[in-house]
Amino acid sequence: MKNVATTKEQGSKNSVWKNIRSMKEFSVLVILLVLIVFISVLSPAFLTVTNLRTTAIGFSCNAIIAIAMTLALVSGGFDLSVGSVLGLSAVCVVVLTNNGWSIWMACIVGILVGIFCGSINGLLIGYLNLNAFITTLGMQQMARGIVYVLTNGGSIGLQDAPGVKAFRVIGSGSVGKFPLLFLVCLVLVVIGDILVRRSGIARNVFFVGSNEKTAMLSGINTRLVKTMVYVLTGALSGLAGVLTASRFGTATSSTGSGVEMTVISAAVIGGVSLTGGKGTVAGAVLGVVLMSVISNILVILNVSVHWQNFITGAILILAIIFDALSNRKKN
Amino acid sequence: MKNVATTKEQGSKNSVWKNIRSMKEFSVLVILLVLIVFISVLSPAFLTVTNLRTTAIGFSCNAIIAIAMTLALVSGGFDLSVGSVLGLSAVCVVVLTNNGWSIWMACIVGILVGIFCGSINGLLIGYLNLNAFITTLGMQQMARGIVYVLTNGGSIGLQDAPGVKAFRVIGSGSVGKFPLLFLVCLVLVVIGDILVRRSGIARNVFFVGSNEKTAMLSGINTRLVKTMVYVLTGALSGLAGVLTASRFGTATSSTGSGVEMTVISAAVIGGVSLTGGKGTVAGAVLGVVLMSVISNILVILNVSVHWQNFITGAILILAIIFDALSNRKKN
Amino acid sequence: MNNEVILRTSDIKKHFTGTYALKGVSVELKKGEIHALVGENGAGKSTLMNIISGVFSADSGSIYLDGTEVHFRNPNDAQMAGIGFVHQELALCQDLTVGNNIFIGHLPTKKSMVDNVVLNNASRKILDQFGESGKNINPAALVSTLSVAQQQMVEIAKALSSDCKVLIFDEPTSSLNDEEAKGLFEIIHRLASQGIGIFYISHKMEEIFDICNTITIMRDGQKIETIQVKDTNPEYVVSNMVGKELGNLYPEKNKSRGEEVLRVEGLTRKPYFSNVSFSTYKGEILGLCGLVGAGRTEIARAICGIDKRQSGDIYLYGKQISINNCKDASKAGICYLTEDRKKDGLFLEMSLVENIVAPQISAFCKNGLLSEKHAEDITAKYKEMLNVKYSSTSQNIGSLSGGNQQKLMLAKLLAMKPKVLFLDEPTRGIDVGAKAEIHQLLRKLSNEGISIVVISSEMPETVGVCDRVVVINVGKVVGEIAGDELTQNQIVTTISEFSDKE
Amino acid sequence: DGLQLEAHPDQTYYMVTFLSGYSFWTECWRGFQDAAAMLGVEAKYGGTTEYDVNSAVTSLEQVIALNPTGMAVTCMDADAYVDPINNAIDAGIPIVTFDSDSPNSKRTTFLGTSNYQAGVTAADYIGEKLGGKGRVACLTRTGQSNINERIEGFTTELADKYPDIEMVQVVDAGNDENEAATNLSSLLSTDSDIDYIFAALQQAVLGTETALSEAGLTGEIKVVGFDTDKTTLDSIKSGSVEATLSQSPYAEGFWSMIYVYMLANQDCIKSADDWYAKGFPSLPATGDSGCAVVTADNADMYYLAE
Ligand SMILES: Nc1ncnc2c1ncn2[C@@H]1O[C@H](COP(=O)(O)OP(=O)(O)OP(=O)(O)O)[C@@H](O)[C@H]1O
Ligand SMILES: Nc1ncnc2c1ncn2[C@@H]1O[C@H](COP(=O)(O)OP(=O)(O)OP(=O)(O)O)[C@@H](O)[C@H]1O
Ligand SMILES: [Mg+2]
Ligand SMILES: [Mg+2]
Repeated sequence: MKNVATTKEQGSKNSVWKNIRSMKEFSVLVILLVLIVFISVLSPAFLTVTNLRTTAIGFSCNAIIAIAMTLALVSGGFDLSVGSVLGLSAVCVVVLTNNGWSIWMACIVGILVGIFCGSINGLLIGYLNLNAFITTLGMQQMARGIVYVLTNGGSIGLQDAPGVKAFRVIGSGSVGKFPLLFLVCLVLVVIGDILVRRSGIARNVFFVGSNEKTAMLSGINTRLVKTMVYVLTGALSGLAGVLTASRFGTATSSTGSGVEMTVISAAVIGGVSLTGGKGTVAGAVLGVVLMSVISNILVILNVSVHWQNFITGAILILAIIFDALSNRKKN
Repeated sequence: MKNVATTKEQGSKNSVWKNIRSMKEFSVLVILLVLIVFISVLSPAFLTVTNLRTTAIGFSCNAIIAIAMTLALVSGGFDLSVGSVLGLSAVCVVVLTNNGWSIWMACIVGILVGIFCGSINGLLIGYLNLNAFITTLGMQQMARGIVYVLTNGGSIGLQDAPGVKAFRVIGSGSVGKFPLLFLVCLVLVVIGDILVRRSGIARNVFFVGSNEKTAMLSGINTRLVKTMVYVLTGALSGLAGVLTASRFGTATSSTGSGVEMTVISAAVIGGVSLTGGKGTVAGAVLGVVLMSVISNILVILNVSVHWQNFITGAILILAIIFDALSNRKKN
Repeated sequence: MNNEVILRTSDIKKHFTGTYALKGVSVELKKGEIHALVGENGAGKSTLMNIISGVFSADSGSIYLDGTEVHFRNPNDAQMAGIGFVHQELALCQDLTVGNNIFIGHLPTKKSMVDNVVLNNASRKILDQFGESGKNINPAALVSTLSVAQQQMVEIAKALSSDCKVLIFDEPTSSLNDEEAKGLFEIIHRLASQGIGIFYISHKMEEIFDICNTITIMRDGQKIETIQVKDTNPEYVVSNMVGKELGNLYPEKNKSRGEEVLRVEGLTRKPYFSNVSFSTYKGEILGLCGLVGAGRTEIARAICGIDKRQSGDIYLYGKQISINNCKDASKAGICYLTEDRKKDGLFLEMSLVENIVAPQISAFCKNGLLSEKHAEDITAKYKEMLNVKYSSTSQNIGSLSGGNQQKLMLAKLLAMKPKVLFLDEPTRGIDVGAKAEIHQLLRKLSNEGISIVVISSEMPETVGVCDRVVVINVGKVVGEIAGDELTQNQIVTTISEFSDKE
Repeated sequence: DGLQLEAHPDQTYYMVTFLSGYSFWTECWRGFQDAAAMLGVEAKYGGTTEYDVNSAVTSLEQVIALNPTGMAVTCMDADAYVDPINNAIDAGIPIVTFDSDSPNSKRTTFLGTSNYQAGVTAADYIGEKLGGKGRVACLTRTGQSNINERIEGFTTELADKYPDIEMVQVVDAGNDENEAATNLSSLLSTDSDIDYIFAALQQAVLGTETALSEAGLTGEIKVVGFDTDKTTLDSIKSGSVEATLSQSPYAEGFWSMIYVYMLANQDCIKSADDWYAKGFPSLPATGDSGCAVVTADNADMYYLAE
């Protein structure tokens, strides 16, 4: 106790720095900053408005999904279906609009489709206690299957209709120099981060992920909590699908494929625990940003496409080695 | 205690049946048998020698990898790099042979490459305590990257050289009606199953997966155990790569991609726990067989390719629902 | 205390596969009563409480709360009805802070955001009731950084954080030292005086006779009788609970000792302890004693290679040995019985046999394959020796009663045929009868040449079992007491003398 | 006097693809590089190895942000590429599309053959070989739209022009040759009375050959593949594959470079003053690189020069 008191008495400057250092997001932030400095020195192309804009647009949908994925991971599960559900939602928006639905109704349906897929995942995982890996993998295949059926394996463009122009502004418009899509993502991430850090409901997810039995014995409705987590991943994937449709004005059979792996690994890099109970939205989103800055750097440095996978993989591993070493020092 | 005595006195027939029913593999076996009966009734094409032969050849490499994946999952981790390592090993065999190495030396190098990749995974996960998901994902990307570099994105055929004919017999020859590849797989699976069930060394993997701290306090070298698990997945992936090269006589940039997901989900369907501590090789391999029978059925029934994903996903989910319900009844 | 009954169970029955845990139990709890439940390990005490609090559902029988029959479908229902439960096994959410754990299920919120200030202040208030050791717990600290004793206090604080009519304590003091326990007793008395009915499960007779009004004795899933404390004495209770007269609780001490077995010199691991030196001898049981947080656990763990030490030499039979990890230690024959069986003592989801063979799997292997017969034989042998109660060797160890788990953990170590045994809280959660048996066993092992080091928070046990104790305070050896001088008083004096000098 | 080309070492041209890393692009890239060397400018290759519109468009836009002199782009999705291409052109970066087009964008020229047309060519080849009567199957990769278009062209042409040819089944080629071989084997064990198999992507050719050889049907069932990967050409020469389709990747790359160079250095073309700004037609809007059928007769010529 004495030690604690002494530390508190030390200058507040010091303690702010300590606070930052002790943050789970610290090491990914360091890596990110180092990479940014590195690439800015090597090439003036990185710190240009266009480059930052496109990079930001590129990671926005992933970041939105990362908010919900954080909770899924914190609850001790994960959701492999986010990419396909995103695709399915985008396809629904396009197909319905082309069939004469109002574009805004179609958007709502897109999000509802996400919620529907998420609910099935959630009920199976929460109430039937099924394995999250297989359940969401199954949902991934099913959602992707419906996308194939609807698109016939190809792609469908959004036909012009009243409201379509306005709708497309969401995905491709700007406010000043800021892409609208990025602003939407930013708002959601900030709200998500605060809610996950502070809200009572989100705290229950932490309890469930940390020790499900205890949470149950303490009167938390663990099944409902688990179900709601997947409803949320579904809902945000649905939203991301709507935004994707708005950005590209088309839905393809592959829209969203691979998103789940990008988001999960980004979240883990950002300090979210795969075994549950630990993590922040900020960390997961920083992970998403880190991954997209890495691919940006590969493009800017014109690294041979054949080497890109190798380098991405190596950086992934280096990132967690650094994280492990910096944590070890802290303890 | 009296109760126990009474049960033992009951007819042995009954107890054999009980034993089978209590097996972890029971429900996947039931599903498999139901599917086989179903398809045999619908189409005479299923129970033909050619169909069984080709299906068996098709799952052999996956089954070999499933042996090691079982241990990786039991240890509480998993290995996402198996598919790329398989590909890398196949490419190495072909490239080295084309560059004048003896085909058999090339095979040994292929397996060594697998062991090398596995050792890196193992050391990082076992000794640096890195997250298995990210580490093996990183290795997946790195190995695939090297495959791209070596194949230039295309494929490389095995040129004729002394021994190549003999080598190709392994992957394409038969003993009686049995494909050699399948026999190799069968022998490995049987040995693997017995060793994982009964050997002392494998038991340590179960201890580590069940409670790593307790295992450490019990004097088990948990780091070594974890490392060796990944060395084994690497080695068997390497072997699978050699067998693939032998079967196709060519290595392509996509050889082995997607294998990790197939094998992991097969293992989980076969009762291997994703949180560690539980599982059998027989279960995992039955899972692999189940998955390949499903795709076989889809082709035999001429299901539209656009519906195949949907149906596979639905069957995955139904399989674990059935598993959950049958386990619930047992308890 | 008035005579109003708050909770009544009637003919509760419960069976698990292979065993009947409860064969029809009826008990009554009155307002303001502190009602002890005693019985051997596996008698069904926890099961009964789990049924009352909605964790399990009974096969038959009924529960009446305030005179009306209740059906709890889950723990939440019971909590809503005002039943609080401090579980026997520590079960906290390790990744969250103390405050969050205390208020789990009913976090204070402001506009649906968790109010950390209120949370921490309220937690502070509850923890402060435990006296000095409670004050040392920071509500904002992660539970994973707490010691076992501190976690137990948090576990209790959890139950105190909500208003209840009935509070159940299932062995709440198994990890607490006397001072902390005293804090708890004050709390319990205060709660009782507010009219709350309390069920209190413990294997420590002194405690029960100190604080309880009523005792219900259980054996083999049945209630033997309920009596008032003022009408009975510990001997009577113990003999009724065991079903036979119990002899001496502690065995004869050894007058002479043999050669030196283990010697540690200058062992240091800052900030936990520094420059610790002592020896153990054949045929002697050594005690390490001190207040909570004295660093005894840490010393034992460092010797057994679990934690890295900064300096210090270890000699076995006069020869220096190098111990860098658990494997080195267990190879040399130095074994450690952990104080936290759930976290690092057992493989809860594995069978009894597997738990027993874990530390020395190769000894049970023939040609690299596990010989199941051999393993089962050994398990059966220790079942006999330690009188473990279970229904089948393939049962998950997690489904055994707490005391039986503790016995099996000991069996696991004994199967390793150790030379030196460090036993950290060896009889935690073990019933009186079995405790006496274990004490006898320790003496027998010691006579057979195993040198034994006991770390126990129960002063009477330390004094009763050990031939000699090394007194530790704030990570330093401050004295050694042996022979007739070994009394509780002398230990306390040694500790306080040292503290005064500081 | 004739036109004199000056070297512009400061000019950088990008070729950008999706699913980069496949051998088809390697051949395009050869052509692109050769033309760049001839013109004395620098050539770079960019793109992503993933098959996802978002990653593809993001990496395309990131290349655009580098402000290259000109770009040759192959479009993963026609509609999704409209905005990025238009934005680049508005920012003064000339773009030609190759192999896969985005016709609604402001791109000046498209060089290539539609995948649909390639499917039609395959159908015509097989249809003629079979004399309009027989049974065929094909392999696709679900979810990859360029391959889906080939299958569409193939099946439509067969149905229209060769009504007596039965389309037995479309089989998924999966992720790698093992899955392709397994799935095709499943078909062969139900129905091996097939005359031709059209493996509509390079990655399925190997699996097809192996499945046939394992079923002992090599030569009995003929194979038409796609792309001129070295191993496919080898197989044509050894007889296990009868023919393959070439979309002339080298030509696509080469002429893309030439076209985009012309757009970036507009005064090379003297058709009209300021022709580009005024919209005077000086470059063809499309250039058909053709789709050739490669057989044992002409396979030698398709090997990439070392
Ligand atoms: N979940 C379970 N599955 C199977 N058997 C169980 C389970 N829980 C308890 N039992 C059995 O029920 C009996 C009573 O156990 P219980 O935990 O109530 O004992 P207890 O009186 O609390 O003992 P202790 O003093 O050791 O804690 C024991 O034989 C135990 O093995
Ligand atoms: N995991 C941990 N993290 C931080 N501090 C710890 C941890 N475990 C123990 N401590 C602290 O280290 C000191 C020594 O604890 P230790 O458990 O060795 O005490 P002990 O003498 O064994 O007491 P007990 O009677 O509780 O077993 C105490 O101050 C304790 O709070
Ligand atoms: Mg109990
Ligand atoms: Mg201790």
